[in-house]
Amino acid sequence: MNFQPGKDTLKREFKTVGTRTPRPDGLDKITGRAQFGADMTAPGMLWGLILRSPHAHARIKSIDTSKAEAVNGVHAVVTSADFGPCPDDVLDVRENVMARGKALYDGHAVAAVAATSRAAAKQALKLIKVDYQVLPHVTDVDEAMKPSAPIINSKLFTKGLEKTPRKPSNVAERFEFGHGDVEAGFEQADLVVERTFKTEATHQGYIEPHACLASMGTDGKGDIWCCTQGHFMVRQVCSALLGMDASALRVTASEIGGGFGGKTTVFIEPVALALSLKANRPVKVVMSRAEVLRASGPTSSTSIDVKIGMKKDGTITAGDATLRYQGGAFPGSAVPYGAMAAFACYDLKAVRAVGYDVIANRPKQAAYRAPGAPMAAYAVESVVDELCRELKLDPLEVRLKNASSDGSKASYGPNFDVIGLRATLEAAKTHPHYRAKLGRNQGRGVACGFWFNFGGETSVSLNVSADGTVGLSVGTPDIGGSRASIGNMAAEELGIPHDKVRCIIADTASLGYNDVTDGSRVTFASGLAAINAARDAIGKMCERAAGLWGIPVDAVTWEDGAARPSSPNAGKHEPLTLADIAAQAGATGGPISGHCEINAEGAGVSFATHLVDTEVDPDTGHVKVLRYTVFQDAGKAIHPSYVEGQFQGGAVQGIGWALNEEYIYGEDGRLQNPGFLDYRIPVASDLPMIDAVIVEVPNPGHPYGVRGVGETSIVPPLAAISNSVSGAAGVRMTELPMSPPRVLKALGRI
Amino acid sequence: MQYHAPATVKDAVKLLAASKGSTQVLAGGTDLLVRMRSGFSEPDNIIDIKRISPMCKIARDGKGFAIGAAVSSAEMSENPALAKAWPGVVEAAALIGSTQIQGRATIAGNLCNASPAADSVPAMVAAGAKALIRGPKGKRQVAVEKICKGPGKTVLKKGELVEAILLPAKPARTGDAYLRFIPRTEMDIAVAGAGVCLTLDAKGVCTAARVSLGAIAPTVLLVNKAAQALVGTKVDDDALDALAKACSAAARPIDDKRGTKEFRIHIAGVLARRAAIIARDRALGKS
Amino acid sequence: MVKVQVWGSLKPALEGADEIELEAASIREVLDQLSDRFPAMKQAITRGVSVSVDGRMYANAIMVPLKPDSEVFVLPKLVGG
Amino acid sequence: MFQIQISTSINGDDTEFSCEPDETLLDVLRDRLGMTGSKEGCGTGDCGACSVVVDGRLVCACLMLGAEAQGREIETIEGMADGTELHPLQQKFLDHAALQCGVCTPGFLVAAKSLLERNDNPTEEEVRYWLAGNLCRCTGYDKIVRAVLDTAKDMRKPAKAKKPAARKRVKA
Repeated sequence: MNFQPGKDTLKREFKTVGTRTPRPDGLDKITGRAQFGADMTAPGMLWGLILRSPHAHARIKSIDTSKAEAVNGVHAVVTSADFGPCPDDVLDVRENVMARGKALYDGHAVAAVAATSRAAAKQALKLIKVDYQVLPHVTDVDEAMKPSAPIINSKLFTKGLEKTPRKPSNVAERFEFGHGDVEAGFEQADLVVERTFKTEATHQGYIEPHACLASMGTDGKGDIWCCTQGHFMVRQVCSALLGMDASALRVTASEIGGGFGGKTTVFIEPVALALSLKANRPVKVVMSRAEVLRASGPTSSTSIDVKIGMKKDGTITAGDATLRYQGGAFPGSAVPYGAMAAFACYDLKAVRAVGYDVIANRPKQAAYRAPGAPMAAYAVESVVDELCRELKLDPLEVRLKNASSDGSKASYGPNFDVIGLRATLEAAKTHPHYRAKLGRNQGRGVACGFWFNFGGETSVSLNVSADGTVGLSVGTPDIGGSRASIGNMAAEELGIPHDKVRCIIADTASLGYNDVTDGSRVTFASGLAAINAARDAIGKMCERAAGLWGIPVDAVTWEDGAARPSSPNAGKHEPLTLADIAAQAGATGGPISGHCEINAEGAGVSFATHLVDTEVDPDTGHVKVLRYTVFQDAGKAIHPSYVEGQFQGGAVQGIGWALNEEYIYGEDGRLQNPGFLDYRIPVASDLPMIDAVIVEVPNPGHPYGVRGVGETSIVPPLAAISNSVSGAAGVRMTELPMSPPRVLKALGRI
Repeated sequence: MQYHAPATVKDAVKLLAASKGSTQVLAGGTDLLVRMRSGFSEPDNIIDIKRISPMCKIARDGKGFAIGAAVSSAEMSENPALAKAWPGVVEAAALIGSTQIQGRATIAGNLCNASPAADSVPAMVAAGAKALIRGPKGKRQVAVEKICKGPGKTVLKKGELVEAILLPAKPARTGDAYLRFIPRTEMDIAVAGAGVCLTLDAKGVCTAARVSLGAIAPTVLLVNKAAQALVGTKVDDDALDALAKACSAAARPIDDKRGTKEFRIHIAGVLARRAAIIARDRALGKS
Repeated sequence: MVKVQVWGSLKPALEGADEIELEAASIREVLDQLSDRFPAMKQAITRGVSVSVDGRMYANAIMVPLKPDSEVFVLPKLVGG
Repeated sequence: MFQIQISTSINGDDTEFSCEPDETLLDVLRDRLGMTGSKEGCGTGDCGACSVVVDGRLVCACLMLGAEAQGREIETIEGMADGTELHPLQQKFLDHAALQCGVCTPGFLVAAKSLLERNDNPTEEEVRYWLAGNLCRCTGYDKIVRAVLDTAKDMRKPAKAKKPAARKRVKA
């Protein structure tokens, strides 16, 4: 019964899908009763606090916890010694959640305490004596790559080279993508522009700090309540780190106050679990904002060279990029995705993207909305913009001329299926925004962006109640309204009103495994699974109807929420609604439910085009965003309000990245701005309304044509804003953020 | 830690003078509580002055205004007489933090916190404000620009607190203004700030001026040379250019996470120029 | 024969070849043969790879059937935000 | 430390609690009174997720000591709906999909209510500046601002006199 991509036809007529229904979690969230990570308590609960390294790079010679343990109210103190052997794939996580031998960045956890009050825990933290031998450090990506840089991991030898080097370095891996003869391509060009760009690290900036409540008994069973994008991931990683059976640990995902990729890994959960195990009491750990910024996972900072050749008519002849991403103290920056996504918007005969994964004394980077792609798009789209300006060509026309389209070969290898890049460009071209007049010191920027979008492992369970209502359990935490979208898809498929379906996020004991909520996969994959589960239940309901009617099941069809004879030959029978069948479920064979367990394939890639107008104050370098319009392919917008919300939210995060957000490290390797005062995310008064134009080019891989929408929206803004500011200022900007001092300097005013 | 909420200034002074260990006066608390949370400040005593009713009031007499030390920025904005007389000071106070912060933050607290970037301080300095200090030995008045000795340090002695900020009655044809630069539109600490207060004669010639700069030195500066650039002029472009130049020349800032040295030097002049135009227009009754 | 291309940092693992052709009926057969022939690939595959078959991406799926003329790309494992 | 006994009113209910002298009102609400609707996003007054109203004045609960609550009247998100009757802002936030993750929502609602009580006809700019101390990372503020403006429109009565503008802004 599962949807077969490429075989089954797509549904195009909808009743519930495409409407703006109220969200199932709405009331709880507007009345303050929704329970987020930090909102849960347990009987006998202790407060856990984590001691963090003040040094960017230091050998930990010893840790003396005896005085902390003696504090009244303290029930447990843990260090890396409390985390035993673990499988290879979680070694880095183990070291990141608790430093072993060396502190690798400012904020790296070195010990933790659990006490009856926060005050006692705070007092105990102060009494832990850590003897550090401070080591030389490096935080800048280009500096970290130099042969003279301090070596952070003496066992790190660059992978991906023809020959593995004999000397360790901070370069973990080299990646290369592309096809065709790039040098020959540049020779055909009338103009070749080559530029180097730098971007500083940013943070996802979710308003809810990481929080968890862990309870671990001496019987080996445990529970965790936490805000996460993937509670099954939390279960796998924590059980592996604590050496316990995965099924002995139940993880419940709380409401999550923003993630954007930053909650796809663990930071405090294993520590809380270890404290709980030692204290034999539940332990709550809540990060402070400073801890979030110092010690969760920001993005990479990057340094990127881009070279592009163009003919006078706007044809791009070749593109070449070298991307260097610093991903913190462990390998695994987002550089491969940056390298793959860099030129994805262009159908090129000759393209090459080389990526270097670099480590530095900073917190281990985590995913942030289309990880790695915004910086790559920033560099590439800036150079395309410069070529257009130099050759006096319209930036939308040039993009249309070179745009990837159905079947064209992606810069990262495969051929594209049905894609919507052109549709977004056409929509931008005809939008009034594109023709609006600009004033003095104002500029307009255009940029495109791409993200892969994922499917992945997904499990959904759908239960039909005797009264004809439906419970829908999914395992992908809802970070932006997905319960509404998934519930609506199930309602659509079943043919019942949306408010007869209640969608919840089930815990890890109640449902099959689910990959994390990432890669813009949830509305696609959990939606697909919900549709399949509904079809499974429909099949069972048709069987019950067939039994009641005494006709073969293949003579029963499901339409508009009821089983009906499929043809007059099947006999005359009044339709049996879902509620009719549900009422007789017990008598006709037992409870009715539908299930789907899949590794969802067929996720459709997503493209967007952004238009932005800015004004630059030539005396202060201040940039004001005047107007912003997002054009993005959603495949099919299940809930248009939340699709718009994703477009708007992504655009604004991109605006922040472009203008004011940055990690600022001092000479001492310490983060200078670990708070919302100086880590400057956009505030309401910084922004205009963000117009969101939904383009729908259905994805053949989903029964309703859904494409993920969450991530692509953050890919174009960095470049769009930079192109706009460069136009307004009359000088090419090559470094992010474009903070006022940088803009004023570029203008030659200081 | 002990929390005290005295009902009179006298009791507050008594508590301050008698307190052992470190003691902090709590007005709006928008700086103090942040410092306490981050561990930078761990006072043994807190003296909350918001239960002292005279300190929660804005008083006006022939000599001007007395703004009690516990009066919030929001209350200042809501006082039409004050906003009419000293719009620069009121607007500066209204720039401190968010609406939420406005409901608590006080200009006396802003002054005593002794940050070089305090928004209300350059405006107060330009306006010629004085701090009314009460201590075990009685009252004294000190010009606002003399209160801060350096970041976090004031001239207040053991047992002393600021009871009120005194603003003079506004002379005729006088206008004041304060502008600051921040990277966003709200919620940031000033990268630089400039306060200007000037008086014009009937012909529009500047007869007196005070120009102050914030966040470009360890303390807020009163820049006499910049004021001199305005006095005797009609505050025209040449005078404004000279003002900007004098302000940039007086700035001796640092590089930090909020801005570079060169940026601050430049911006000090830009802000002073823009503030002077607003002050001039106010003096002319244009706004 | 299925055409297999290996990309990203995996490329050097093919010991100089840009593209290889294999008799394989599923992703699993492709990955098994790559692991057998190229020791460096084995390590990479154990760490996790994404595979694109005729333009469609698969993460961590090995049972996907291939057509005789399928175009297969082996890519670094994808993560999202 | 000695705990302090406090009598106060929260959402109209007489409430007594004891707290440490250095505990914030937010700590008291969340950890002592179980009122977790006010959220801690920063603890430094920079995000507005803990917005509450004290004696009619919008403040951050993280920047006020619990001890200061003696004799005050405190309003929190938990008291915003009148029984089963949602406040118009709450309804508009639902209608406009003005929330995604929802963690900032209580703070925005409390702050927006405080604005509309002072100014029933705010401009978009006034709404944006009033709410500048409330951070939202999901929505880009667009739908939030629309929901507030739409609520104001609905709540406005022609006869009602307009109070002075919320906050005036000077731009550098």
